[in-house]
Amino acid sequence: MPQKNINSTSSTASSTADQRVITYAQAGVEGVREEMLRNPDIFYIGQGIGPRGGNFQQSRGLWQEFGQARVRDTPIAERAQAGFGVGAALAGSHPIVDIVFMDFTLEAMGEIVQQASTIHYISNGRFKVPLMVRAAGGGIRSTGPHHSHTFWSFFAHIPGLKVVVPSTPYDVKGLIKTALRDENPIMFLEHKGLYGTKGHVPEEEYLIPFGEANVIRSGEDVTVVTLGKMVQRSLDAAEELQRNGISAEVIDLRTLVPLDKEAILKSITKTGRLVVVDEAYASCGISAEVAAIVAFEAIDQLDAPVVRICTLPTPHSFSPSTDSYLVPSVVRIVAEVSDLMKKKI
Amino acid sequence: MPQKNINSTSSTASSTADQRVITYAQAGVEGVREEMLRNPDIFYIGQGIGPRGGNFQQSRGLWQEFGQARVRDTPIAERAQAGFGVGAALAGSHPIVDIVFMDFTLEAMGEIVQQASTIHYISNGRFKVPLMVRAAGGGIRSTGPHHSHTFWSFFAHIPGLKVVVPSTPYDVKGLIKTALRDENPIMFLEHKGLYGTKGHVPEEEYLIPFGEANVIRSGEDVTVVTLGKMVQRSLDAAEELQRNGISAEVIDLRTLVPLDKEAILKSITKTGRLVVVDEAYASCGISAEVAAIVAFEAIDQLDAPVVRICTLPTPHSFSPSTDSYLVPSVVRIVAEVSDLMKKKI
Amino acid sequence: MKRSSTAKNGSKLKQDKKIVLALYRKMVLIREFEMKAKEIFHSGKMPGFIHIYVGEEAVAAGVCAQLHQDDYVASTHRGHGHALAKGVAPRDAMAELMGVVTGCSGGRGGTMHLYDPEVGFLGSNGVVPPGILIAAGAGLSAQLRGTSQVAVAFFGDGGSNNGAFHEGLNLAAAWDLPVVFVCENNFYATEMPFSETTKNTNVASRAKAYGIPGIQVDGNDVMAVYEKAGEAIQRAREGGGPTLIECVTYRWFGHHAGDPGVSYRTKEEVAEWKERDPIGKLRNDSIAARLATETDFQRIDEEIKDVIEESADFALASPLEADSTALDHVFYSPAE
Amino acid sequence: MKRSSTAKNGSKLKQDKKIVLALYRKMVLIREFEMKAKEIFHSGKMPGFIHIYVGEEAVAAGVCAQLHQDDYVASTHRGHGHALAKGVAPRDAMAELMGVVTGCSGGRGGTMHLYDPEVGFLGSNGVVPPGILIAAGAGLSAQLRGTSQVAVAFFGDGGSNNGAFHEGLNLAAAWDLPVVFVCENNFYATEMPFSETTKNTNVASRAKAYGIPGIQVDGNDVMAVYEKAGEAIQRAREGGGPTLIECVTYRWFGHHAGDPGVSYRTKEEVAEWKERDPIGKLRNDSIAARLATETDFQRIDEEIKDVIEESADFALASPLEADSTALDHVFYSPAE
Ligand SMILES: Cc1ncc(C[n+]2csc(CCOP(=O)(O)OP(=O)(O)O)c2C)c(N)n1
Ligand SMILES: Cc1ncc(C[n+]2csc(CCOP(=O)(O)OP(=O)(O)O)c2C)c(N)n1
Ligand SMILES: [Mg+2]
Ligand SMILES: [Mg+2]
Repeated sequence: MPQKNINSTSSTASSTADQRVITYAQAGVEGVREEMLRNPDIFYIGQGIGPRGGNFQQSRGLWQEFGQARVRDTPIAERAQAGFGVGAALAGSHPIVDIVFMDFTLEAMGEIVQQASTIHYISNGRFKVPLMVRAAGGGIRSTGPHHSHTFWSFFAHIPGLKVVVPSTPYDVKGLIKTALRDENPIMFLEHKGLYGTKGHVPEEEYLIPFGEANVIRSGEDVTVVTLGKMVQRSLDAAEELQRNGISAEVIDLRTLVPLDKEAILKSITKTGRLVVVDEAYASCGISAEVAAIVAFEAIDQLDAPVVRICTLPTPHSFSPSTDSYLVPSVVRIVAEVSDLMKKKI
Repeated sequence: MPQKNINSTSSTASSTADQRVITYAQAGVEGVREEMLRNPDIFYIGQGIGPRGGNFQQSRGLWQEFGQARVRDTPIAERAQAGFGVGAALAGSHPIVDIVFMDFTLEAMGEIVQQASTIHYISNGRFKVPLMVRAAGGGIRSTGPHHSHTFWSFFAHIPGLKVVVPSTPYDVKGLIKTALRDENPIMFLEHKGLYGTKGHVPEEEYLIPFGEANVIRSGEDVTVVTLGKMVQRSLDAAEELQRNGISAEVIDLRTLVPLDKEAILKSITKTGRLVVVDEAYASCGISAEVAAIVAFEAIDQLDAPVVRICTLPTPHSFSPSTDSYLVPSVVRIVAEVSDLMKKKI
Repeated sequence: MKRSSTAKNGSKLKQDKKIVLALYRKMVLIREFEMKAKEIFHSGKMPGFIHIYVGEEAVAAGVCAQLHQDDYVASTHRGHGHALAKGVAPRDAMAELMGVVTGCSGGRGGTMHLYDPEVGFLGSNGVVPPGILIAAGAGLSAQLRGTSQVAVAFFGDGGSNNGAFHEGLNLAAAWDLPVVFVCENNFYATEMPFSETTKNTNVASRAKAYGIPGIQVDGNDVMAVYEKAGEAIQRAREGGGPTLIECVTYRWFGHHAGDPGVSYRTKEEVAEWKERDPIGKLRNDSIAARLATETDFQRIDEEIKDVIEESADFALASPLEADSTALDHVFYSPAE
Repeated sequence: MKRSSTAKNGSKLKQDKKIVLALYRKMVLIREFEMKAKEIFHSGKMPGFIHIYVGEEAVAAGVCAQLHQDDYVASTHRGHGHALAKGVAPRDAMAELMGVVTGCSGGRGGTMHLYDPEVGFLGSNGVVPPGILIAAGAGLSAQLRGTSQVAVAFFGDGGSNNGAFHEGLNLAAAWDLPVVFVCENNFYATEMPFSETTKNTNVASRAKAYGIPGIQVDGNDVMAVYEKAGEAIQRAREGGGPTLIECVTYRWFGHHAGDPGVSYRTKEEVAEWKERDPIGKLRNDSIAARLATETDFQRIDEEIKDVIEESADFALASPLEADSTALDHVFYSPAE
């Protein structure tokens, strides 16, 4: 799999010779750090995010800089982490709760869905819940059945949660800063397989607004809507398709809630074809949601069936062969898009 | 809201003068009872399902008949309930774990998703997990923010779980018996608002296979795919629409996994129009999944956009006014379907 | 099964009249509020399912009398008493039970979701028992902000068997958070006897597992609750970390207003506990000790009756939320 | 911070040679298996992230030697030792670590998901600590089926702070299930010292909260573990309900094979614990007590070397799963 720098094709960050290049993990640290400096109410809790700097270096140096009070390791108690986060948010703090592995958000599901997402609404706006839950999903190197999940659709199903899925260092920083100025519960869902990837991140401060998808590659024949780690695979597939004379527009959703419907619809109007590439499962996934939106809002613009390319419906396998067979690959994306180009309605 | 007997229009139960009529709750008890008599490995645990017979009478008399060993009240410990269920299933028993309120399946999400759904696959078929998780969703009489959820799409997102959502007493009994002979993890998701509804349930034994939707009303102009409590509302809407000259076919999904795609596609081929009515939220819901399937498999059969009629995206409100405004009503279904009939592509 | 309080801590406080009358007022307020809510519920006018606190008033009143307005309370499904004790206005609470716009949560929360930021009431709760975690989180916030605020979590015996109890108490202890965990042990979770859901029915003894003080107190003796809560709250305020207080008490009525509460409890048991009425006890004890007179108490009774009548009238006269605002406040935006 | 075992229960067992050698064999098997796995991992040929059990062998070996083949074990992410001790064949386990089709889970589970129904091994686990619940559920099944099977849950100090610990122990106690809960207290959960995540680092003492026996044992003294586990398993088998056993021990290497395990632990601490090698201890003690000879032990060492070499060759020579079967076994069907 070619590991190219996504930002080189990003519409938001132009490529220059002397641009600063850092990792996805570092970009997150920078964003959190700047916001912690700016807002004393922000604190950070999670397993291993203290002295160790996070399983994925996603909090590196924060404990050293901000100290034990504002950056705290927790026991293996995800419910407590999330519940404490809700309580602290209600009391006027702005917690970051790092669950580290998205898989283990399951343990805190009650606190996230029943408490965090509802309180602003059911208190009739009297309380707010400024809480960022951070967690990384996806498989890397046989992380296997319990450490490879991508549950973003769970959170996108629930009103009252904003859901962010950044794909590049540039986006991580801009989006995490926005998340920490947004006083709603935010699910900030990174990807384990991206933490080490590099890209341009300006020294100057910037924010990326929620609800603006990134048209990361423009094209004429087919719209590929994607997110997270699948963005790079979709771009790689697009290059390959280009060589076969198929021009694909690639849209990185960036935030699932709010969802940038307009960007998708605008693209469809041009291309008439929609493919959604998602590392999560298809059934009731965000891929289904995008398909359903288009089937409602722009069915008359479609010249072909809507195709979803997702992880095949089995538990995540440890087996290195099966594992890579199940998750969408560049080859599969190229093949399915090529097939689609032959279809008409 | 007219509360009619659904079975009168059911294709599976014909109406006769002397037919036996029982409630949805009783039908479940009968099904469980028959299977417990048949299979000594089945046992039943949950909060209040013992002497009390269940919050909704869904286990009435079982404790009295089968005794304290096989029918056990648990503490308020949903994780333990589900985890014990998984362990017992691995050891050769066939547990029924009643979470009572579907909302509280959130507390057991880790055990359901990470353990129950995966073990058969990741043990390469060496273990099986014959476990039925029972839980009732939906709002009734201002059950409010924490007791009204319908999370079926969460479970339908996860490979390895079968998901059942019965809408009538007849279906409850036939499906729960099938569930208890199926040695996979099953999410058996009833509706609180249906437990008291009545319908014909034959004395003779019958099973309803999974994956066969019920075309509960046949029509020519539009296909209404629905489930759970919304089945009756859709039927009521269909009657109203009929008076306005619109002939709606109503399909009760019955099981979300496996999903009866064929029934939906067959109907679309006839009607050319699809509406999905679901009490769950639209975003990443089963309504999105049905829309996405049709947008892929039968887009050329569609004469109009695919419409989803779902609970509006807010937390569940206690307020009796808002609560009934948010959930799809017969009036809303009639209005949206009527609108759709005016659209063409 | 006969259940009776085995709590050892009686009241040793030097009692003073002002405190006695304040505690009495709170308890009567809760009692009358609940009886009125029950009446409205049974008249068919109230939506939802209310969980009545009658019999347990001494716990909420005794604990909350030790709290400042900016301290925090996180509560349970049986939370009316906690809300009132913490200072939520009776009319705002009653209106909320009715689901009308004038309620403290605009009618959107209802009986199990009372909220009031102005008195630090972080919500009753439909789930058992995340209030434990929410209170601990508020305590963490106070610790971080360097205030001397304290947070109290109320929860039931049933809640003490749940994993959130373990995670919450363990972490609050590890971090020395200013939190007091108050278990209202009323012997039942719905119809399930506590003794059938655990082998150790002494909740206070579980505090050892977390290395914090655990004390059992007679939850029907408001002066005892007041005293012990005071010590724990003071310790928390001074950085001494959390305490677990088990208040042994009893609910007079069913689990919720629709449950007669008799099939799983004997008549004798219920009667015995009604004998031990916390309001009657304070009244009798105080008169015997010549701390207050019949007249003092009667005056309060009258006063409260008016408050409750006014609250009920207010609630019953208020409108439901309009459809046009039903989609507001899903997300907070600074413009609000 | 200096950490040392404060466990009081030494071995008082009348030792016999057959047992000594069997325990020694198991411990060496686990040790050599782990060292080989580590070697293969660092050669870059092994997928995933392995958690090495070296240093803690006495716990798995001592406990499982008291179990029958049809008894159950539910384990953790650090589960190789438990699997081997319960009887999973070394080649099946090594192949599973390699993710190849000949593995005990067909290569689909890997290091954290070893499964073997034939020896009652209900799985290692990628999640902390639902093995507690799974073992208890297996115990419930045994109780219901009227067998005399016992289930054992292994879990770490880290796991003991999780809500599943509380719910699992409480309910297993309430139902008198035939389960033994074995906490491997190795002082750290990843790099987090246990003492920073709880105020009560004596895990055994938490048993009181559930009304069951709790004992602490030197987890590096296999005879002590064997003896205490034997008592608990016997009690469970006879209907006496669960026991919590805390085995105080230490992992020699990092949390997983990629973690050097040094930044959060002093060299001295690691060295001290290596001194207290459970294998060396059994060997020395037994020779001193004239229960066995150098030759006995050497013979076993040789034997195990061969087993491990053979296992590694087998694993390294086996193929990965073919794409064509990747969708099999999502659901069970009776045709299988
Ligand atoms: C997680 C969860 N499981 C189940 C319920 C249903 N439920 C509501 S109240 C209750 C009993 C609570 O008992 P206890 O904690 O003792 O409080 P009490 O009602 O006695 O005041 C139960 C089981 C719930 N609300 N939340
Ligand atoms: C629910 C959950 N949260 C976090 C993790 C990540 N994790 C894996 S092992 C581990 C530490 C476990 O420590 P302990 O229980 O003491 O076992 P040890 O590794 O010391 O054997 C953690 C935090 C996990 N697997 N599951
Ligand atoms: Mg109770
Ligand atoms: Mg450990």
